Amino acid sequence: MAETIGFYTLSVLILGLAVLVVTAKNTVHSILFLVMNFLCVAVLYVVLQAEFLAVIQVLVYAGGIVVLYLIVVMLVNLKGEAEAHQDPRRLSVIGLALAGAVLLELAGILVYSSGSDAAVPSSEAVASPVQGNVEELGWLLYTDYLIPFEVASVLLLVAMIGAILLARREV
Amino acid sequence: MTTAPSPMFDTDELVINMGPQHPSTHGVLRLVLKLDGEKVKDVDVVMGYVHRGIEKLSENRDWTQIILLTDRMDYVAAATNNLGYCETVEKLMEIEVPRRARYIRTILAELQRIASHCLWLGTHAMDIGAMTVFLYAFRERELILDLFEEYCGARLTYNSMRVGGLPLDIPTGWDEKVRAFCDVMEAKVPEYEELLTNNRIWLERTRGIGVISAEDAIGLGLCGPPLRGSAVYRDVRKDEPYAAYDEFDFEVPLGTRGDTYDRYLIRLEEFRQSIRIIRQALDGLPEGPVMGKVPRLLKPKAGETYHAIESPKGELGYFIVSDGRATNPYRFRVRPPSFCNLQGLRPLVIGHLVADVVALIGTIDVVLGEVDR
Amino acid sequence: MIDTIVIPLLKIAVLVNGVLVAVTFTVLMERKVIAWAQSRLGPMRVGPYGILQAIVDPIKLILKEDITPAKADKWMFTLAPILSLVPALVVFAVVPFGGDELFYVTDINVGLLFIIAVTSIGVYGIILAGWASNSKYPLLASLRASAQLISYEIAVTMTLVSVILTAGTLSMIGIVEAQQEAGFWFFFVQPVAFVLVLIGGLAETNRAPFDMPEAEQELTGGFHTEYSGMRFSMFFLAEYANMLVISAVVVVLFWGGWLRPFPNVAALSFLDFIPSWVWFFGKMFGFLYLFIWIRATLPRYRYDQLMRLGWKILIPIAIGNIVVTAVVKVLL
Amino acid sequence: MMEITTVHYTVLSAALFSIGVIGVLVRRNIIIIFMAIELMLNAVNINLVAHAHRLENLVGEVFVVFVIAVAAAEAAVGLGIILAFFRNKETVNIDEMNVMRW
Repeated sequence: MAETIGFYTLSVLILGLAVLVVTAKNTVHSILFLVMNFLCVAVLYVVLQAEFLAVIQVLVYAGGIVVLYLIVVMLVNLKGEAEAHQDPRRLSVIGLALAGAVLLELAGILVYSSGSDAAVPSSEAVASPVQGNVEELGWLLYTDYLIPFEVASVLLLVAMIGAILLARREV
Repeated sequence: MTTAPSPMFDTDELVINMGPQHPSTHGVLRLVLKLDGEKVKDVDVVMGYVHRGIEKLSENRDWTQIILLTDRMDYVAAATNNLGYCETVEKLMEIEVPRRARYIRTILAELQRIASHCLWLGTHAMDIGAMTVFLYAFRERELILDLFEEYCGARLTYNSMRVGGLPLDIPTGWDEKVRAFCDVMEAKVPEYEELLTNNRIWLERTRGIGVISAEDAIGLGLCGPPLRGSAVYRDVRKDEPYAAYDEFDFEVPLGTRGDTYDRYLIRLEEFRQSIRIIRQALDGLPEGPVMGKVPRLLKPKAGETYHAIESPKGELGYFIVSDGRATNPYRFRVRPPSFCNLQGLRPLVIGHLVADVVALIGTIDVVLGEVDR
Repeated sequence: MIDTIVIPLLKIAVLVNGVLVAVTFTVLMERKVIAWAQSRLGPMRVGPYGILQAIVDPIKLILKEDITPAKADKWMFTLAPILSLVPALVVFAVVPFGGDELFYVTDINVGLLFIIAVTSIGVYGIILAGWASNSKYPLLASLRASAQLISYEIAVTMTLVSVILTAGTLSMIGIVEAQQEAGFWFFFVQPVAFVLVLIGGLAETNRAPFDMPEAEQELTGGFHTEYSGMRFSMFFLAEYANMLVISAVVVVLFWGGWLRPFPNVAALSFLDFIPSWVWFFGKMFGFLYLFIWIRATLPRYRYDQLMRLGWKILIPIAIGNIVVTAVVKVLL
Repeated sequence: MMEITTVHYTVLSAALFSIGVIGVLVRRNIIIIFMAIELMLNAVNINLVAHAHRLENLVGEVFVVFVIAVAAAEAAVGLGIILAFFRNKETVNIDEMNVMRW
């Protein structure tokens, strides 16, 4: 029962905040809603027993990435309405319709798939020599997924260098 | 290509009004800083917020009344202002000042220099964030104010000299107290140095900040420690001795690089030199009157004169014209060292960061009462 | 029911109140210690030796008029101090003040990461305060603050990795227990990390010599220039609560938390009569004193020098420290 | 009320994803569009974590770690581009970003 109430509360919060992110007039308000959204998602992760991810969500998303957005918004120093100019070729109605179509499609897939596999397939037990969420995750990252992990770190390095080059004042 | 109006956004330049009410502009100086990020691209120095018209007022006061107006110029070094004015009038009227009076004047001027530098050191360190030095320096300044209070009854605006000499002889035992103060001060200067001179953060904040070459310093008309920091040997006490300075032995510290750190070292060395001068003056203090032969009604002959002394801030000069008929000056003009040094602020500040601006205001040591008069 | 809801709630209530009271007394302690360092007396009028000043100060702040600038963004302006205070208080949930279960609210298996994550939220309070004030000095200060906090967060987090490697756990209690098993405080094996965390902690709490975001002499108070009354006092509380957090974290990570010195040397067991929480608070007090002492002594860094220190000195040392720790750990 | 199953999480994820899609398609402020993309990434993450929970297999969570890393990289480079663009054209309106070089 508690889980049900918790889930619905969180869902309402997450979706409501997401709508606010997309609709807010002021970019800074939008960013703040995004942070709250991420915090709610982190709580959702805790419910799903992924504590490590919850903390990473807060640390990287809320504490890192979104701060970057905030700094950029302050540097860019928007004065007027950023959306003053509209490309005449842009058709927002069609955009909305497309988004609706995406939602329908996802719902369709969902209904289709939830009918087919009602039974949870028993997971092949991963032979993990360690206990606990964090430890197992670490084990997986450093054994089976070592190469993707290294690739991700190289990606981050490249992104860092790229960002520095892009943001440099005089090229 | 773009159809949107361009002034939709701010340009990169940020204009900030630093002052007139800002904790570290040392009074009511106003700086209009044009910033690029944190870097200062240009600065307008705006002053005049405490302009009281002292020069014009003086043209309607008699010669003795002007002394207490001079107190209000550099209000942290009032005795030096008195000294400069009295000596100018004495030069104009060709009055001989007794030797004892000249000695005591020297002691007062040097005590005043220490007091002024204490205030400078405290606020300068405070601007850079070292707040303990501020209270240490004020603790010693308090001792000097006590000495002045005992001598003339006032703690800030002393009105301590008269044309032709001094209003009072020193109180009994005062010279011993000054001697004791010298001992205290000598012990305290290393205390300041311990907190700052070799402090890494202090070095990083002051070394190479606000460098000015000797030519530029002369060109801008800088004087006092900012000029000597750029290795220009100029000290009115040595070049054109006044009071009793020609009878004492002291050195004029010079900088080498012309940066904020050098100016800091110079002022610290001046603490020691001032103590040295005071000790010599106390040792050789002659007996005799403290007031020369001066007519009841001061009424100089028609003429004009300029006389400069070395105030703690730099060369303080008075230019006085007398028409020979009235009991007040026909024209009274001050060359204030703070004002001239403030000229140097703009070239010093451009290219530095906002945080350096406060350090640079501190390093040129301006008193706004003297800048605006 | 009692075990899962009532007792934790009680603990939280006691903890929050305790932290707030501790903060007011930390402010008093700071005023007193700095005063003594500067040959002054500090507050002396309220109560014996000014002790009651700790109570009078908050009352004064609360009773003051609370001003919202006309051009400020009202919601953000109100939200910013809350955003900066709440994370500072939440962090205490995982700090073990003593060995017994009575002395901590919860023990989660990612305790240390939790602390890092939650403190990283605190930066929003500062950035939004500067932005919402709609004033130039606060805006400059908040830009400084955000850059400073982000870069020092990286340095501190990287340093903590080497401590986690040494301890082999992320749980705060686990870290202290690891020190008990090892028989020595981690300060003795990770002195470099200790110094880095201390410097980074000073920078993250905006304490001197890294108090650029609120430099009175440059930015007239920085991000809280436009604040007054209750909302200002929340920033104030947050700053000192963060100071307590950093001291507590340093004590847990490097100084054995609630353990006595050399916890497995039997010759020192006569020290065991001192309860564990006394050890903890004693060590915390020592670090608070150190922070205050540093503030009274050192001038302020300049913003670019601070960034250079963070990126070019602290982060490389932290990475080197991780490598050395990992190598030693594998070799042993 | 019924018990919360993975389907619920999937629906939540789909809804969140759609909101993100709407944001990308409708808004013209590029920073908001970036944030909408972050929303979509989060929707995917919720899905992954929910299924990892159901299957009791941590591989899903490993994927989330990678998604977060990619999101960080994307934010850094993307915001760098926005800054560079803003410096040259003084706009964050995506409808005006219609050139590949300037």
